[in-house]
Amino acid sequence: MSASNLHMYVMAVPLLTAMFVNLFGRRSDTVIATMTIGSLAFSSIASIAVLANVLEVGRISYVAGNWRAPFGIELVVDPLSAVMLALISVIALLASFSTLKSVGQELPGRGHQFFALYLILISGLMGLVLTGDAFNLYVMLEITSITSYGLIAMGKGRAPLASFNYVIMGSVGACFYLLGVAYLYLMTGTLNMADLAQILPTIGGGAAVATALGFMLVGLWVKMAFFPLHGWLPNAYSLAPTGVALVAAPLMTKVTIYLMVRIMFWVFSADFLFIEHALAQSGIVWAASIAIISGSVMALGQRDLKKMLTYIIVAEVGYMVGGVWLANSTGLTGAVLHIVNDSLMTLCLFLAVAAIVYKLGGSEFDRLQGIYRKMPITMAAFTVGAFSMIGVPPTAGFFSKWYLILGGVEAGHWEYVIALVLSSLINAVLFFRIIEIGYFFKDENDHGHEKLEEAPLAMQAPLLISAAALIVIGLSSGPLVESIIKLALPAGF
Amino acid sequence: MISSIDLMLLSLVVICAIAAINVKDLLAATMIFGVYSFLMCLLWATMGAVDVAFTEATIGAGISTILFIGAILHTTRRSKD
Amino acid sequence: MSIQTSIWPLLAVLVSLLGAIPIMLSDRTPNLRESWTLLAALIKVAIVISLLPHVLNGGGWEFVIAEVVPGVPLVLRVDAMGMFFALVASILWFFTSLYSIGYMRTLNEHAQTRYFASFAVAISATLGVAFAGNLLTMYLFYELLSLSTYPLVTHEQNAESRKSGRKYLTYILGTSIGLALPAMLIVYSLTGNLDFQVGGVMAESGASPELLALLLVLFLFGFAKSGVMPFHGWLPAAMVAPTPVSSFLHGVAVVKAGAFSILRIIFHILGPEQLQQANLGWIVCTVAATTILVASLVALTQDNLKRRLAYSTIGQLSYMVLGAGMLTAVGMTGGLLHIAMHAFGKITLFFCAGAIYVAAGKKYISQMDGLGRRMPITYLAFFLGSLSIIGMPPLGGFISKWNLAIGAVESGQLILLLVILISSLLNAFYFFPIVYRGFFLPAAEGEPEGIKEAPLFCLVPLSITALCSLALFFWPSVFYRLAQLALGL
Amino acid sequence: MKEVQARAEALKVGESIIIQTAVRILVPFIQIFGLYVIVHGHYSPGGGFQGGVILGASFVLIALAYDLKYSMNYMSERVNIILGNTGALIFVGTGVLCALFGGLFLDYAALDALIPLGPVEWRSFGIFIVEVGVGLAVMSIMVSLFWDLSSNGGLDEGL
Amino acid sequence: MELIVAKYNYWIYVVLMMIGFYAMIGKRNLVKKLIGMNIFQTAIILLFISAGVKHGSKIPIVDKYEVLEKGVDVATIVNPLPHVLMLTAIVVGIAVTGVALAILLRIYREYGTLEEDEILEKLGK
Amino acid sequence: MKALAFAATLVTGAILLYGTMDFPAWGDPQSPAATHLASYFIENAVPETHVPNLVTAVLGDYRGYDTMFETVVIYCAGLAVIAVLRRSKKS
Repeated sequence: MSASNLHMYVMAVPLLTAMFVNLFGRRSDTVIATMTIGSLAFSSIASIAVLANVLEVGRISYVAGNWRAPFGIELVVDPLSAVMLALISVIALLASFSTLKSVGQELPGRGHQFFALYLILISGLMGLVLTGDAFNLYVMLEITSITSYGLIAMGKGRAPLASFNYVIMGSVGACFYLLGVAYLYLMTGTLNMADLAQILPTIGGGAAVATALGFMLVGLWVKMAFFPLHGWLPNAYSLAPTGVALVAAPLMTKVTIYLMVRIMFWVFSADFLFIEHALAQSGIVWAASIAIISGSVMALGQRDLKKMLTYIIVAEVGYMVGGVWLANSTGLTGAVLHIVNDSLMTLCLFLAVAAIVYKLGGSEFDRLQGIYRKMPITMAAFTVGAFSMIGVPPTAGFFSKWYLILGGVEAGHWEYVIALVLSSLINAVLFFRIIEIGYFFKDENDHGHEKLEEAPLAMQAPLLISAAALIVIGLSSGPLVESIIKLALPAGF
Repeated sequence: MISSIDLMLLSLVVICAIAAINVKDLLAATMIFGVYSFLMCLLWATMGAVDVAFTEATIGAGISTILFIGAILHTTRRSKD
Repeated sequence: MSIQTSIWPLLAVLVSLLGAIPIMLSDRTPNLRESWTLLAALIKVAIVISLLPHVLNGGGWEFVIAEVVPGVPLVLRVDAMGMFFALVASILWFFTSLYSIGYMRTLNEHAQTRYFASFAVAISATLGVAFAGNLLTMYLFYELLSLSTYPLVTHEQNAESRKSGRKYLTYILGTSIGLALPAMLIVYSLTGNLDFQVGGVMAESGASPELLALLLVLFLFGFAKSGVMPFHGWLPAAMVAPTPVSSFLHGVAVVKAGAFSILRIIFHILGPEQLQQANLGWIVCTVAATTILVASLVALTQDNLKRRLAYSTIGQLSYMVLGAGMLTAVGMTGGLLHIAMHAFGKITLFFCAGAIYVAAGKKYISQMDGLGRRMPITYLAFFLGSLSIIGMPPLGGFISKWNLAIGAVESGQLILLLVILISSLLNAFYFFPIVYRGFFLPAAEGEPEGIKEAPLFCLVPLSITALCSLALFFWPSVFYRLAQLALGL
Repeated sequence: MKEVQARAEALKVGESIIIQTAVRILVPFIQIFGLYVIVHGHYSPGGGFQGGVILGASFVLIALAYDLKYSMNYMSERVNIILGNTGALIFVGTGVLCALFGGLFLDYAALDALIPLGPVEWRSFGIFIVEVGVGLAVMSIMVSLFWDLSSNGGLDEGL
Repeated sequence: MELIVAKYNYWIYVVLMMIGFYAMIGKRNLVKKLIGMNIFQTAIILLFISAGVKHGSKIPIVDKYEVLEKGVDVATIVNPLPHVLMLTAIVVGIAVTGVALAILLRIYREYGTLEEDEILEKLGK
Repeated sequence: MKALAFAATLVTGAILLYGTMDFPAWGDPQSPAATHLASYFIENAVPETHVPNLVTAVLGDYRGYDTMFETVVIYCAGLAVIAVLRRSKKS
């Protein structure tokens, strides 16, 4: 194996494994587990190696098929995509231990289909962050979409309906994105992002280019569930089999935000976005602020933990979109850092939910009474995740919020600052409600020696790791920002 | 120089599209959609995209229509809009 | 001033945090569990005292935990002001631990493990607030303190305590996230630095008076643990907690952390000089004076002993804020000193309230007629404590109030002097009847016989703290010196 | 569903001997044409997708003329899955193989190290290999899509 | 007038797209939504394909030996790149349609109808 | 609801039409789309791959990566349909 192909293997190994899982996993769950964990472990290690390498040597341009850049399809490994690659593979690895358990329980006998789709979904996400080609991005977008349509529809009850909604919305998003690409292609004749970035300034930003940008962005916003285009997400993620939510919730929206950053700064330029369209810029920050608040408020109305978390995701999307559109480097740093932190927080919370669902069969608030007694370890980790969501120092969530708010202050977008603060407060309400129900709702004469009903180790270990990671990342966010995130920002920012 | 065949095909395509989404009978809508696909395929052939036309003929007008029909026969033909 | 790098500050903070782990593990063996608590408390006091001499000589200790934001590491720095608070907190924690054991065992409370563990985390956070080297670190520990005291407030797990817990969190988290955090970020974006410096980091920022005023207001209300009105509502509500919690919350850790934070901000972030120039002291003084008077009046009307003490606390806390708001050296010294003086006094009072509850099962003042004759030691301690709070010599409270009064005169705001005097009078009005009823009124009809003093574990701590209050009048030099150092005098 | 079935029965559509015979005669030709489209993609319109769809259509035709059960004599469920996976594996595997042989991903010229044909010829041949893979995958998946959609997932009775 | 002659194609594509888009978001019948999706997609494909059109050019299949010997005149041959892209897009379209139809069947199993409002009514009960 | 959808459609359509203003004329051989990448493919595809059908050459080789994922998409679709719809024989 030559080292220059390493990031390719990161993506290709899960893809290949998917087919083997489908072929050989029919009879035995052990085979599925070994293959899934094995391939994802390989990806995680390799992606970390890639990250280390990229931080050293800088941007690596890789062309599939060995055709030079604008002609072949270019894969770009720069610090930003390397960070995302590592994030995806590590999170997928952590999630899949739990997924294996919960799929074994929820979808017995269909593991080989589930995990084939699951692995392709993950490798599709990796493909999304690697690609440097506008059209290839569309294809990868559809890969992740189709796999998630299928995975979500595997759930029971209303899941197919949610999935169908997602199909329609997802297709609208993808079509809009493709339209944007079509407009760009008509104007420039190229699809390669780096090439586009070179050509676009020469043709000037006319109506077609602005339309292209608009449609690409709207397409991605639909995919990332940016308010008010979020309608599909809460149902899709909460009704899906728990194993799907485990990987989709932490990764899908965040990867789409990465794509937005990629398109905004590596295809178009900051000048084009923020100076020529200053009105749109502040409009979007306003929209993000509204998104944050409405996401949080809608979360308040939920009576099911999983559903509540999905609305929080909608709010978090607002954080990041707003951070990116603040048009200063602090905000962007915050947004990128928040991509990392938010995926970990969401992972942590969803892993806890998965453990709860595994043991209790559901996550409605009524079921959670006294859960701290039954599952103390799970809930301790959940609490860490919750604190991170609220933004309590020294958990990771605090520090990305720090940068985001600071960015808002610097840019003078007070509405965004207020929205962030307000949403932190609402998050506090949301999570302390859970803690109160889980801990303090108990009849008087109980002395707290109920039977422990902890989830299996395979579900707890990743949960604890992710909870610990939240604190470790929080404490090391200074070096993290200095040595990785700063490098990952677009040049000139 | 509006070529008449182009214009004719294009207007037929638009008519088919409108018909396909407005017909109350889903089976009919699907068939009209098949016609739409086929007209598309002709349009592309006139534009020199033979491969795409071929693909659309097999996939769009062929398999896709069959899949639609298969699904509709297992559900319902009626549609309120 | 020589700052030495040392891991001891970290250990001082961590000792009780780490102690929480064996406490949780020895769930089934109460004796072992409580030995851990006491051991951690002892070690903590020892470490803090061992750090003291160097600080008294004008030095300091420092430990960088992590570099989290450019220019703002998580850092512990033991300076005079932090030492001042840490000394009070760690000593009183030891007594509270002793007292808790007696209280909890006698009442056979549930979930004692959670109680002791949360307590340990809370004192860790308190010490963290004291030793924090910059605003971010302080904010971190402040939040940790809020969160770790939440289970203590909700300890009873009934509807009322859950409601109080919610109220507590709403006020505390709401203000700290909603007001203090943005203010902190504004300071950071202006200066790129959040270090505590004598004279304040805002000195060079060139901020306009309006902005300074905004920041001052945000910070003043942002640290709602100090109980300034209108964000005081959580304090009486939090009285549903067991008495050791109330005593610790109201005597030492939580409320003092709030007042301490505000003092820190005024002394070392905004800077008295800047505030003086911008003429903003009146904001603080107005808020504090209003709180003092209103809280004292409300305290008069309370029949529940703990609630009366709570309102008294609200009033007393504002003395500290008032001292800082005077922006004169003496006044600020007085404010700082009042942290210690009030702590010893108020904890005694709460201990007594708890002891009465443990021994006689009584919560309401109107039921306590004649109780003093059966529980003389408790009532004597209560008397001493209340004298200290009122500010009568020869008790510690006198010293801080004297300083405050002088400060008021110096700053030329005689109205503040009036406020202090009226409030002291009111203090006397709401404390003396309790003592009077206890000693001189006959017990009510049908009173069960056999009420006697609370168990030794309760009685000893409250006697000691009462005596400490007395001693502080005669030997206040350590605290006085620390306060002077903290203000750079 | 039952209703549809009954109507089909009454009309004798599914069992018309003329249609069945016609299909039986036509299917081999269709399949040959499909193969032709796949392998002749280099020189004429067509390629893996189109050929694969045509191959798939031939099986669909059988299922339409007879019924689903009968058509599964030609291609069973198991074979279908294996073919689908194999098709996809051929494509992805070729890509990985190119990388393993020291080239970049999907750089067919790197396979020159395996059998020396010359890089340009290998590219042409590589395209052929992947087209075959695509053809296989598309064929089996089209068939499986039809099976599932036309029998509502039961694989028992067709349209 | 010049403008209309040069651009009328594009306008018709936009009309087509909007017909599809409207069906996707405005129609209540789930199958209609799907048909709309397909119309939308084909319209985009049409736009792409027309980007490759050059007046008076041939299909992109050449004589191998002639090209190898003499080279090729770019202007005479249709741009093959959009064709490639659109082959992919067509396949993606059918894949999505297939999955969507499968989900439709599941929905029908569950609710016995394909009208969005009727489903919502059933959910409300 | 329908009115809203119609309005959204009209707005979207109007924006799209606005965008077409800058487009090169239909079928213009000098448009960027027809010159930039396209000419490279037309000129070099045959010498570099020996495949006379340019579409196949670009599809299979230059943009083989896309095509691979295209296959994966259809593979996923098959898998998803089986996963969603297929009922086990017994039930």
